[in-house]
Amino acid sequence: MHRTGRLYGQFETLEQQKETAALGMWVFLVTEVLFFGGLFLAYTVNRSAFSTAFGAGSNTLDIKLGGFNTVVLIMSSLTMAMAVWSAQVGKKKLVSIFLIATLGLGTIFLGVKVIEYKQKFDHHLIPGLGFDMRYRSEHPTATDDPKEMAIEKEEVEKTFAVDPDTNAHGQLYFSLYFAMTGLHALHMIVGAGLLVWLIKGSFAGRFTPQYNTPVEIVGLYWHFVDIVWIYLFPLLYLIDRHR
Amino acid sequence: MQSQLPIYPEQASNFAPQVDALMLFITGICVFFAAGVTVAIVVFFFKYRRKTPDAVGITIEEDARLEALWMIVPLILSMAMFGWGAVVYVDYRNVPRDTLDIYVIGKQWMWKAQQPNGLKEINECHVPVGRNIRLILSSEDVIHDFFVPAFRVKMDVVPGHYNTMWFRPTKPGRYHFFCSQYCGTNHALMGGWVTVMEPSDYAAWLSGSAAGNANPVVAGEKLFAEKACSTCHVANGTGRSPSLNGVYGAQVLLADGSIVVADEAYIRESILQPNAKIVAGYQPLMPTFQGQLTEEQIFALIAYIKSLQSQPVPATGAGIAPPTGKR
Amino acid sequence: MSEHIVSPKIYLAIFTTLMAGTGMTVWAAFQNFGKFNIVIALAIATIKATLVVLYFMHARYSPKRTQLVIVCSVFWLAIMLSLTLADYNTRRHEGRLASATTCYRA
Amino acid sequence: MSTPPTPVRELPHKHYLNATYGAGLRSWLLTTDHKRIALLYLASVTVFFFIGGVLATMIRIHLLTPGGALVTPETYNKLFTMHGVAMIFFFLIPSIPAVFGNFLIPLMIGAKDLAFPKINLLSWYIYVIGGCFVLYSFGTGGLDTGWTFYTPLSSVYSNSAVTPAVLGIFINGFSSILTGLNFIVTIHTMRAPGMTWFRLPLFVWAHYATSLVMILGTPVVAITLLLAGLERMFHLGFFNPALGGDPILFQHLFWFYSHPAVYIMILPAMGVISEIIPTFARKPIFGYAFIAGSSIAIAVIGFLVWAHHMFVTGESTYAALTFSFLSYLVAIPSAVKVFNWTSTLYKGSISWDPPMIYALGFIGLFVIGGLTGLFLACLGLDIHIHDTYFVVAHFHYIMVGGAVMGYVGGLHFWWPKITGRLYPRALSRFAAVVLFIGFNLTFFPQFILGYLGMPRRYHTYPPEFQVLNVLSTAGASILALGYLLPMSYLTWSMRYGRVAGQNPWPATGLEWKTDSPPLTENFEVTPVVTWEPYDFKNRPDLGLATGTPLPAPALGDD
Ligand code: HEA
Ligand code: HEA
Ligand code: HEC
Ligand code: CUA
Ligand SMILES: [Cu+2]
Repeated sequence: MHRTGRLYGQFETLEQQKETAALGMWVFLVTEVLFFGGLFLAYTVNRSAFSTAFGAGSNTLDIKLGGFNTVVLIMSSLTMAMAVWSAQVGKKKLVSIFLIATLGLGTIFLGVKVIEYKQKFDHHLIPGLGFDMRYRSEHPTATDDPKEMAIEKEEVEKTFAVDPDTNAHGQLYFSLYFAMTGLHALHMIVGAGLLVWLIKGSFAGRFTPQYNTPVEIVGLYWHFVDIVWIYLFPLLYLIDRHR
Repeated sequence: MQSQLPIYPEQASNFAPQVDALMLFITGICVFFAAGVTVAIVVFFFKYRRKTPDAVGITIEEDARLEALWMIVPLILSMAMFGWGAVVYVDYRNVPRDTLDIYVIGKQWMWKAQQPNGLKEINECHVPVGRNIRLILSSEDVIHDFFVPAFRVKMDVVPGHYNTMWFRPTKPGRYHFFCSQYCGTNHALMGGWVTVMEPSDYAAWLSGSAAGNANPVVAGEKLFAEKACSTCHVANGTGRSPSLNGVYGAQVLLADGSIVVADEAYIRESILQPNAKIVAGYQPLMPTFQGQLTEEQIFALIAYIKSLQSQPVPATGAGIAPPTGKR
Repeated sequence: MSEHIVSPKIYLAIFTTLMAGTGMTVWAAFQNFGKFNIVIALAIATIKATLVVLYFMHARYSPKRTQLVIVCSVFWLAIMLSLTLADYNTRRHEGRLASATTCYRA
Repeated sequence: MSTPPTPVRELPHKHYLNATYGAGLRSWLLTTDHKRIALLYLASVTVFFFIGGVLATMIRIHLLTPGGALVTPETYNKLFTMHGVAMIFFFLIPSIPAVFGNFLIPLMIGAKDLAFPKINLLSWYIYVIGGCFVLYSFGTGGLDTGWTFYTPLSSVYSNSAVTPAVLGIFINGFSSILTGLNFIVTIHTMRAPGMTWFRLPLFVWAHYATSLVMILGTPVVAITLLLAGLERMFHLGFFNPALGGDPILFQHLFWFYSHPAVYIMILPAMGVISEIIPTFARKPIFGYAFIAGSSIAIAVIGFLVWAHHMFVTGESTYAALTFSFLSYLVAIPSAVKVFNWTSTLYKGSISWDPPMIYALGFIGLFVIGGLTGLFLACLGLDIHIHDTYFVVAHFHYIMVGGAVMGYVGGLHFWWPKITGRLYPRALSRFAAVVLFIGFNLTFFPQFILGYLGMPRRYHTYPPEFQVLNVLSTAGASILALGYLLPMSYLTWSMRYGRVAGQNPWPATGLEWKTDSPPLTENFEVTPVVTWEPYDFKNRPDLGLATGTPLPAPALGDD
């Protein structure tokens, strides 16, 4: 199909093209909802069966890092929304700035995720790889506060008393943790790629009040990824924190 | 065994006539519709065959009443099929009170059955005619399925779950049973025979096949002492632990206010994960026995707890568990 | 399709609300509401998600068709979760050895 | 009695097969033309049909004797698993949507292409990549889990090449998702002027409903199989009871997709039939709105019945009651379609052209298949017939007798449009009859087998079942002939067939108002639709005897 300027050949008008693209992205997001939905179902069923072990697993996560990432991601959503706005009102420079900001925040998020994964690795909390819920409290490092570790040890032992299979069930928790956050991170990486492509376009000044569909479409995607995290954060990090 | 081309298998349980009747009923409805549609198509096909190459059919206005008719009539008939099917199914899923319990374990690719007196069989299962039989199914590896065509019953055997099925054999004989859930290489070989015997023959068979000390109630009693259950669970119910006398089949009030029926699965859970459900009025003191008991030992403990009815336990000689009347 | 331009003021307001919501989630997680901890967490998350959809994603100003698409996605998710859980929750605790009604206490 | 004699014609000078990009291999592999992509799909699904068919033939030969005549148990298990996987995921699910849907939807709604042509091509590549994974798994050790991949068998116990197969199906899922997405968006935004929702051909309605299922269901099976694959690779425990997981959860997730997926297979075939019947009865289809609505109803209610595959897994009794009840509800819209098709024949002007024979064969076999679904949905009865040959017969009646018959019928109907040429009439009618007879002989005995208690997926069976098995195998060889015939004469006709002209039947759809084969841009000028669907009377352009015009459009514009 031939392309005339910004209008692809299968369309009659730019407006039709824009509408189509937006609808396409929304429909795609529907599939994403159900894609993650399968994971959420697996999570729900297992959590209700093994709430103790899930609580214990959740308590090993670093709430500060998780909370920080939540803030970062919501901020990136704001900058993304602002990028769309800048394109709509024709502030070409701002488009680039906001897009770069979004990309930066996204990268920070991923960086923090790497730190967290590394921690889990150090604590023997990777399912299938010598997984041991007790490892952390039994092998404190020099940097750990001994008081905290004592509390942690007590808590872990309590969990084992209630559910002797804590290792198996905690492994389930971490399998889900890695599946969910991993899939989420994968979406972030794809999103980052799209942002790079947009930033290039914005340097070329392609996005104007008349033509800003790509920014808007990628924006939809980015916000969706944000929404997933909005759910993941309490579901994964905040189980049984009141202990 | 059977005539050349039978269309239904032998009827040898209480469910068989019900299922066959259901089958006939649904077949009747379906033949009615299938025949109606086919006849109409064939008749129209010949009758309205195109007469000239440029002929056009006669337009018929659509008719909402007609559409409604052919939605409502099938709907009503569907509900009849659903209703009848539901009755049979609910009957099948709700086990009656006085069953003779046989434990069945499926593993790749064989069946192990254990009679109430502990007698073990492989790929065979003996049952008395006329008694309600309950099979309690568990799997050691993948999903299997216990299927007896002559009884028209089947139930999946799912690892990690306890499934039960029941039937009342009505005709002595030997009937094939199959594994009906695909379970790997020798799935097709994972079958055997159910032998239905007169009750007297059955009792004779049981006692003849020296079961002796394999009686699970006896074994369970021993375990109950060995594993120190008896230190906490004393018969008169004093102390910090509930008496287990008569608990089987009774309704238990839990600390969170809900009520459960104490059946095998509940007792099993109480042993393996005692704190999953706490009996109202008691503290979660009981330690877990997860990993300390084999499946067979758990069966034995359950069998023993089942035998702890308030009335004296009937002679275990015949090996038939006492009817539990409290469900 | 004359597009609606949402002003940065609204964006900022939404952002602030989202931040407040995050704070609230964390705060609520450290309180003991018994069974309701999870309910509260999910309720806050849902409010946050709704705000993102409505404003950041412009769903509020989108054509009906788009709104229908969104509703469908939630609806189907609900079907999947509710009918499956309907099975789990109506089993006589034979389900899994530690059944779905187990509640955690420590 | 037959189509009006057509004068000797020539193919149009310029069409999608030769123009614009040329005809080299490159031009095909890089094409974004929906018609060419449809043909790419046609070629690739045929490959999988062949593979599946050969495996089916081996299954049937093996089952000639009770002890098994051909292969070892391991191999037999691989045969039916690979047969099921190839046929379902790589043949039947993509068949009608990706071939005819792709080819026809833009033509039928008067668009130049689908909304996202590049994504369309991408979906084909994804399909091919997924297919390669699966072929790789077939080649290296095969696959023996059953097409349902039940855990923990598939995730722990099976020794075969499960991982690549699961990944292949996971990847292939995205092909399906993208196709569905493309269709939905296209149908919403790309319709030609005058093409209102209620003027859409029923084929398009059916594909709209199918696409709904594709986008809403496929992601779930994708993630499920991914989890099962991860479980296998990294020894995780999502569905493995030994590690605390739950095999029943896998079944819920799997069937949440795989039941609706059966409607991905049958709805498009129903769409094909809804085109063929009015065309060859030469009258408007009876109950247009009801047929269109029932497609949507099937797609929606179809999502509410999945656990009827799990009646004997120990599912809660309440859930079983609910799912059985809903299964009966989903039968009603199918009934509506069958009755409307039948009524359309009444007082028609019925030609005995090959597509019509296939279509009527479809109705007959689909009705039997569908009605036996009612046996299975019946709780009390399913206890007995679950996982027996009764189920095998049920789904082959619907999928082979129904969906494949519809697919082959569609091939016969649109072949002239796709290739510009006609195929031998008498031979193709003969083939339809052979198919019908062979089919019934193959699968009817299996109903009886099932009720007698022969479980499925058995490489060996008690001798009392032999007679029926032999009958079934005999039927299968006739059936194979029934497929070989069309394959050969359709191929033959691509070169030697009579030139068809724009509208050989004639039919009313927009796709028939352009050249055969069509231009790359489909239409010289964007068409404007002023007529109602399937209206033969107010269409002087069709060259038929005209009757009195309809009083008013039966269905208003929206
Ligand atoms: C294209 C594929 C397709 C289609 C369309 C259907 C359609 C239906 N299916 Fe089928 N089914 C399969 C493919 C399909 N199925 C497959 C592959 C399996 C096995 C999977 C496996 O385990 O490997 C299966 C298994 C299966 C089971 C599980 C069996 C078991 O394992 O125990 C059940 C149970 O309810 C069922 C029911 C139905 C019903 C009620 C319909 C309905 O939609 C049918 C509706 C149609 C009609 C009813 C006919 C037309 C109506 C009339 C002529 C009017 C009269 C009507 C009434 C009186 C209501 N099917
Ligand atoms: C679209 C789906 C589809 C199609 C079209 C078919 C087509 C056929 N199927 Fe299959 N079948 C399934 C889907 C399908 N099947 C599924 C999902 C299962 C369940 C798998 C499982 O349990 O996991 C199954 C299982 C299954 C079984 C049960 C196995 C078992 O449980 O042990 C049997 C047994 O008879 C069978 C037979 C056939 C036959 C004879 C055909 C015939 O219609 C095929 C005819 C086609 C050809 C023969 C190909 C065309 C001709 C040639 C390529 C020429 C070369 C051939 C010769 C020279 C003979 N199928
Ligand atoms: C340290 C004391 C202790 C020991 C030892 C002990 N139990 Fe218990 N058991 C309890 C307490 C306390 C409860 C009630 C609270 C609860 O439900 O967990 C209980 C509850 C039960 C119940 C549920 C009773 C009901 O009324 O519903 C069963 C069944 C049971 N125990 C079986 C056993 C078996 C079998 C053993 C030995 C293998 C055993 N117990 C060992 C203390 C103990
Ligand atoms: Cu065990 Cu099949
Ligand atoms: Cu189904």
